[in-house]
Amino acid sequence: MIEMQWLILLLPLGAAVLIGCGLHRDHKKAAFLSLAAVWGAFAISASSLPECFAAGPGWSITGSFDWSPTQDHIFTYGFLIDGLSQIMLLVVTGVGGLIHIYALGYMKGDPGFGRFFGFLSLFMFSMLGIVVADNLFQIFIHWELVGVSSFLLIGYYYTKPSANEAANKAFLTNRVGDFGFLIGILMVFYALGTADFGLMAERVDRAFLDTPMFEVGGAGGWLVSNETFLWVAGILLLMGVMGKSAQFPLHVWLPDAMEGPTPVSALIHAATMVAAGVFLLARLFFIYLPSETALTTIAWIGAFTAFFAATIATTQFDIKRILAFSTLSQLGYMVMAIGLGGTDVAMFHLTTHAFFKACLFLGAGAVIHAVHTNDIREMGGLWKKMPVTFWTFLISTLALCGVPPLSGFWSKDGILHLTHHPPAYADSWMITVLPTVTAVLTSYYMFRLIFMAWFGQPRDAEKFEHAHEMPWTMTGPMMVLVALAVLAGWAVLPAETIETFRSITRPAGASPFEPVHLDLSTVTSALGIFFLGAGAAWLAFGRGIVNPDKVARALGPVHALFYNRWYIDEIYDWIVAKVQQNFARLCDLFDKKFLIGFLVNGSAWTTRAAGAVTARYQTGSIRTYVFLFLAGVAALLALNL
Amino acid sequence: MEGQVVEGFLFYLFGGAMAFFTLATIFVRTPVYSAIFMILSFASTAGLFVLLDAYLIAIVQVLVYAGAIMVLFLFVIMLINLRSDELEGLKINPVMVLAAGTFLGLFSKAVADLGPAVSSESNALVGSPGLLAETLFTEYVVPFEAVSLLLLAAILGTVVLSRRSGDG
Amino acid sequence: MITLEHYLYLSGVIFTLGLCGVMMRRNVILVFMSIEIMLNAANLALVAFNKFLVANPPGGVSPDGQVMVFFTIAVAAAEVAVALVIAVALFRRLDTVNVDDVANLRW
Amino acid sequence: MAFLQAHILDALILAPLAAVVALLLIGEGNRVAIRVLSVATAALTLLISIWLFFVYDQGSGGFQFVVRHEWVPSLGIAHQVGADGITVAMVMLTAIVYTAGTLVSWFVDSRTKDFYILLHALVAGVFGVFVSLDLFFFYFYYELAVVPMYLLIGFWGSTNREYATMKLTLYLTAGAVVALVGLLMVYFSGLSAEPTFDLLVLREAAAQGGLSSSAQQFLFPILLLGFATIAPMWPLHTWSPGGHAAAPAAASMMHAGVLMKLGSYAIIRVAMPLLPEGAVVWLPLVAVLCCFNIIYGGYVAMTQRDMKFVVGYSSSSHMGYVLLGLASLTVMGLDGAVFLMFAHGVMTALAFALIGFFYDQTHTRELDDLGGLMQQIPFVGTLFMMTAMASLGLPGFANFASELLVLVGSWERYPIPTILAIFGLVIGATYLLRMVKEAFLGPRIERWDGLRDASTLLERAPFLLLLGTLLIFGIYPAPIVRLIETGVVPLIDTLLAAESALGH
Amino acid sequence: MPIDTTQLFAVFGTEAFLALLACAVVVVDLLWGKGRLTGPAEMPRLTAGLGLVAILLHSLGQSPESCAFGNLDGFALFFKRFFLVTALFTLMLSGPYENRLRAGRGEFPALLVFTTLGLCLLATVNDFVTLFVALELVTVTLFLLAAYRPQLPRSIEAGIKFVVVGAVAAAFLVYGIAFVYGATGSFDFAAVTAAANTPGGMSGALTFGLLLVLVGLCFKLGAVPFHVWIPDVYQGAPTPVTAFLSVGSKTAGVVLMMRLVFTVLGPAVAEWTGLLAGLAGITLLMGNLGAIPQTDMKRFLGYSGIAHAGFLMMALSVHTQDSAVSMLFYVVAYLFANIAAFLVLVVVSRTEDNADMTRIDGLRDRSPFLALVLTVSMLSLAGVPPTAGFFAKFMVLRSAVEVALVDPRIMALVVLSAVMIVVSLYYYLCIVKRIFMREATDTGVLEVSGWTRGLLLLCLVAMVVLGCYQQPLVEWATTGARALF
Repeated sequence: MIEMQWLILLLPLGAAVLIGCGLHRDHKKAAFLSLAAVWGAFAISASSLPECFAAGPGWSITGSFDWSPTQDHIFTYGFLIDGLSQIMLLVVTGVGGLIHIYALGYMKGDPGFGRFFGFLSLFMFSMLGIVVADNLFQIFIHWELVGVSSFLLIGYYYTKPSANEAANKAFLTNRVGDFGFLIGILMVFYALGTADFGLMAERVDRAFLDTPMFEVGGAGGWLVSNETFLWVAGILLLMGVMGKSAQFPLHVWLPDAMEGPTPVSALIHAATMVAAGVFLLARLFFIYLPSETALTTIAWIGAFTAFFAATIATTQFDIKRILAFSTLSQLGYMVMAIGLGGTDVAMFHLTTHAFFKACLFLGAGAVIHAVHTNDIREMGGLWKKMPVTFWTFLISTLALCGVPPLSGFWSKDGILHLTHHPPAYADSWMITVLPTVTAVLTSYYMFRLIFMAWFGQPRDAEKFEHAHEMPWTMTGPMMVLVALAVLAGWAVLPAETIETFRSITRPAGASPFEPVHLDLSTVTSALGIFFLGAGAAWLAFGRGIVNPDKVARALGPVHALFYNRWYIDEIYDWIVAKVQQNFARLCDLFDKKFLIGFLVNGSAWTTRAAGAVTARYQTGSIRTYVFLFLAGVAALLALNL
Repeated sequence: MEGQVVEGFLFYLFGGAMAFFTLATIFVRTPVYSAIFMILSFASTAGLFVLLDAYLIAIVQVLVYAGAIMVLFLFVIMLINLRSDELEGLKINPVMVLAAGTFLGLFSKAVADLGPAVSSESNALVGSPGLLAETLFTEYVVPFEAVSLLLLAAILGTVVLSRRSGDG
Repeated sequence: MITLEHYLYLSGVIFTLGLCGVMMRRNVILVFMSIEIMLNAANLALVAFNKFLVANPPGGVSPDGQVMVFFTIAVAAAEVAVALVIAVALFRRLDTVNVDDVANLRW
Repeated sequence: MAFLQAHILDALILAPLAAVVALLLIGEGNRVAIRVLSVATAALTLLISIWLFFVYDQGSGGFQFVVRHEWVPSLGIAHQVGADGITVAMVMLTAIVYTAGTLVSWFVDSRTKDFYILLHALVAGVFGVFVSLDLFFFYFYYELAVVPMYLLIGFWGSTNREYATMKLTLYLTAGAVVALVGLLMVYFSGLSAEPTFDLLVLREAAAQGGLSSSAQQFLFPILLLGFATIAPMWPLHTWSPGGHAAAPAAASMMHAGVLMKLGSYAIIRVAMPLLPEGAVVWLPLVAVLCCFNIIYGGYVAMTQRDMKFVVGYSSSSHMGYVLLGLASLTVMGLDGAVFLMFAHGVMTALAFALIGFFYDQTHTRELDDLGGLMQQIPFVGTLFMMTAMASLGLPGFANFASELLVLVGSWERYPIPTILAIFGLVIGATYLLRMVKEAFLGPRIERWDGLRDASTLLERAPFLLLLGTLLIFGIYPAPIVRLIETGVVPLIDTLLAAESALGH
Repeated sequence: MPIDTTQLFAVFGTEAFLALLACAVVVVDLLWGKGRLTGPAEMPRLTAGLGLVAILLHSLGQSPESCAFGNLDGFALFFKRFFLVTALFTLMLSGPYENRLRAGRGEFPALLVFTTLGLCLLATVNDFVTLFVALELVTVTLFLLAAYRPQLPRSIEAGIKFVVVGAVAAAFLVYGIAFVYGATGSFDFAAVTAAANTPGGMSGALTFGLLLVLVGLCFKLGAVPFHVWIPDVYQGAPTPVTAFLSVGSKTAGVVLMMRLVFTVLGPAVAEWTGLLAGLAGITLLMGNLGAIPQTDMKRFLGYSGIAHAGFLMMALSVHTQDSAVSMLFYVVAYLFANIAAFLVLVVVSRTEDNADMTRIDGLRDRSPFLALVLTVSMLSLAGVPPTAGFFAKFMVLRSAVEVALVDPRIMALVVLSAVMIVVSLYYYLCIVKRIFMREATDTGVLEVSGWTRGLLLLCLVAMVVLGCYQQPLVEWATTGARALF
């Protein structure tokens, strides 16, 4: 029997193919197809939700076929819908569906409207493939596909050089991540002899714990201890995560990715694709579980990314970039949470973050749509013009800042709670302090944004005049999302549902962590953090009591560091433009001058020259000829007599 | 014993003459003199042939070679009527001399190892025209015919080439 | 005693002299004459060899070498005729018999 | 019908040859007839190859459709053809590229007749190499395929064509001659009781113990050198980018798409089965050199400004993966190598076809001159972008499926080369995306406003044929992988036996 | 010694007929050619052609026969037919050319027949006297033919050079024969074989003599350094003569070399391997390199001929039966390719008899058929499938590799030849390049008569068919070569 769940993949794929094969010219049909596909996928995903919640951990639906069967290994393609992917499916299709609707309005009138929806469907297919993948290679396949969809969508405005640059950057950065990812996959695959998640999980203990030494790369490879092996493999797999989830140091593409249309930023670069890394970590948690070193590394990378991105966000002026850095920061939280063993919390934060961050992006998109600028310095006072957008934006911001009882509070405080009680292997004051500081910074930069963009005097009158509220196709999804952002917290959910959610999103072996309780101390600390950040923003941007420029000047190099994104892009640019390009030129030079110029053309030249010289012996003079003749005779005789 | 002395004397006489006239042929400036020296050289060779009991060959040598062929040469030399002064003389190139010397040296190596078919004793071969003719017309009839055709072809060809009415 | 070697060395010297003549004379007629000298040397060697052959067969030694000399002389005659006609043609056409002047076909 | 079925491989060679003869008889002015006949011939071979794909009995494997004609018995030469899974895959590749090539060349207006005659002759040679089971004819067809290229590039070519075509022809011939000497040494090596060129007999003999391992180790590098020239293995690659760049579209397609595969095919078909112990000893060298192909080729491609040069160097980079797969000595790696030969052939043919299409109008391929072409020629641009995606190993295209097999297959034996090969994917993405960006994306350039897109079915058909092939086998590679594996498994068994015999 | 004339005729029938034919042509020329009787000016040529055809047919009916004077074995028969075909082709080739001759039109075919007579005789010889005479018959008539247009300085120069170097070669040959005679006491090949293969029989004198004989034959074959005359004479001689030189004269060298190496030396040839391999190597090198800078087609083909002599020498140095077979195949392949090339040259050089390479520029546009034939001919010379030249080279290499596995000298030669194959492809392709990728400088109409077209077509078909279906020729060649051993 062919499982219905195949449709989750086939619907978006079919839509993408149909649109690609010509339907893109008919904008209405294309949009309809795309929407139908995503909501169809949502419906199918949702249909198994009750069963999933009812069955609890261990429940799954699977199906697969032989994709590339070789004697050594049969590569399969299939789906595995268990609790983890069930939740992820709903988030992806749900948020995705809403953003599709939003895009109807946002992209209205764009000449590439049909194409855009084709790309969106392609993306949905790719993303859902990651979610339902039942083996490592399949996940890698979709990993790549997601990368390319993201590339296409970022570079959607392909006449704009900056968009193309950003798209390439995103793709290449992801490729670098995938470089490690694939090596990691190969290591794990050969160590476990399978790529199937189920089998891998079964074999992981025996394979690693019972074998103290590993040969990487078969006989004649390197002999390493299982601890090292796991750490290396884990880090390599993590590189994939760093690429997709934009973790330091492969984060550079995400801010630039904001060149894409805003729905794309919301969908891919806030809610879904960037969460794929987190999802992957949760999926492969059993690999990391035996290796505390790997988990620690993950935790540190997450914590640092969270802090690092937040510092940058405090100095930016582009509304989407602020949100992008914010996304980075939040993804850092999730990754860190997984590093600390909290996959369930991470998944929860992933879900809630998808709601409010998507909503924020949609709001930002509405603003941009209205005032035709990304720069918050040119906005101001917009709340009057765009009330619906304003309120959804504000509530989402509050959720992001973790204000109780909004959903962000539950998920983020869950993570913060984790950092306050870290597992022994990652026990360090830094791991406690950094996320907390980050949370303060989050409130600060978000309210800096709020104050600058929505309140105060319009800085650009013309643009202000032009601003207007958005049509329902755009505001509708925002309202739905904000509702979800408000409601997704545990406050409104029954305890057993929470428990089920936690248990199904927690891989076997991971120990459960304490849920956040709505008690006084938690609320106080959450609010304290919020007010600290928001208050600072209010002082500087709401009331103007503190002149931010002066602060910036006072901070000098620190501000410059933040403002210039810690100069990471510059370093990369230097590596790419100088090191790599010069190496490439060197290769080219070697090819042209040595291989072609010297060896190939050189031998050709030598031959021709030898020919010319040879022919010169044919002097035309009879006496020479007779002499040569005689010389030949003499030589023959001398050699043989 | 006496015969040997005589033979030796005659060999050195004819041989010396042959070598001398050959040298003269090559080194003398005027072509006509060269031709005449060459006739003398050939005549000396004929003497050597006689010493070797090849009487018929000796006659042929004198008649055909020294007589006919060399006369042909002389004719041509006259015909062309060389402005000898500008043309003549040797262009002696040491490398060429060296090569020739090397050849001679290697030649002597060959002469030093003549193999079993010859001995230092001359055999009693008598160069009678009869024996020669018989051999020529039986054993060597094919090359004999071929040589006749060769001469015919040469005549034919020379006639064509010497025709004055050229084709431009 | 005069041995075969004597004749052979004489022949060799003459042959080499002929060679030198071919290489060193400018006049094409003289070049041809030098070639005749070489052939003459060969004839001498042939006749000498014939004379000094070991008389193996019961019927004595057949005059093969001398027969060969016949052919050589005949062929030389033909060759000379041809060579001279070409030389004459050369003289007619280019007004020279200097071999150094006929070096236009080269390289 | 039964006769035809039995001689189907002969028909495959004869079809283009018949086209050559027929074209010789058609008047030069009758262009329509020339074109139709050519396309029809190509389509016929395509049908034959598809038919082969379906009737080849994968269950029993081995060489099928074997037909033997005694040719020169005293020298042990027989015209013997046969196909295993690898052959069928390669024949399909050839037929597909051939069909696309004839279609693309529909618009060749100068000396149309000559062009098609040479193209058919070339293809006959290529088919011959793929189906020959006799070393003599293997070589015969190989040379036959090389030489028409000289004129194809020399007359209809572009950039620096006379230099490029001479270099290419001489280079390939040099490789071929080395291979010939090697083949003759194998022939005389005493592998078979009587010297014979019969590949089946020789393979059988090699499987039964074969030559001494020192003899194998002496002979293998000779064959390798010969065959690797056309593969082309670094540092013997320099003929290829220039040659591709100079060639007219159909010639580049055939050349990069098919001809280049002859080298690795020959290694698989001849060198490895006949000299398994030699292969085991020498393949590690290939594994090292192929890294240069991949990395170095990629970096050189990065500096190129001419699109065909980019694709050309990328081809030599990609052939590194094929060589890596060859060297891996695993079923998976070799599967991947053969599959990649197929996939890369189709992909690179598509790339050259597309470049050729707009080059005919722009007369430049310099990235500095181009830009924003997506606006004028969206169809070609989109397809080119997809081609680039295929080339950089995007899932969904056959290239990814095959490269994945290569990488997974070679990891166990050659971890460092595999890591470098994976890094090569990053490099590949860098230059391919840059090329797409600079040529097709970005602001509109008015100079190119007059460009015509591929709009008629005739114009689009070759592109779609090639792209469709890539997608079909990329999305569902199982059929072709199974097919290829029927040929690969016995070979790997032989090699592994040789390896254990060597005590490695 | 009584002569059995029947047997003599059985062996030398071809030569006898040729002699008669030569005389007949002269007579016909006297009657018709000089305008004394009205009739077509081609009468002598027609007579010669028909006669050659008849003799060829007669020779096809001959079977191996031998007598004291000569040895008409399979090998000789093969080459007699070969020479007759060559002569016939040359005669056809000279058709378009003859119109340019104002003098000697009738004698031209006659001389050609004389040369052929000498060539045929060469194939049969089994003693050094006949060898010398027959060789001189060939050489002297060719001297005449080379200088056949004395009004052209080129032709005279070719004649002079040919005569001087040829006569020197002849002198060396005679001198060598004299020493062979002195060392063995006989002119018979058999005596040499016996002497060379008895222990200690290879005396200094015999070696000296045989080496000088070899030099004389190398001169014919065009092996370096005895090739010096070839480029100049080829360039200067009238084109049909060059064609005949390149095929007939060279093959004369091949025939005699093969006789000398395979039959006369017998097993003793093993000592000569290095010598022959060395000659082959230097010939390959000089021939191929020298061809590169050429700008005159005929001179170019001269160098190409030297290069091919190198290949033949290589087969010779291998001296196995296989290599003998390959040489027979090689000369046939070479025949068709060269005749085709020269025929095209005759046509394109038109009235001026100028074979400068610019003449063939853009030939594709002037005459596709000629272009095709010349291209295939060049490819055949280069040894590219599907042409006869390819299989010829293949066979040579094949036979060489067998020995190379045990003899490093031959291995070195194989390596060199492999390199030279590539080099040769370069310069042949340069010709192809001119045909297809250059603009024509001469736009005159190329007249191709029916006969010419037919011959071209024949050569084309022969080149391709022999390249694809080699078995019949291989069989003939095997039969021919077997007679040597």
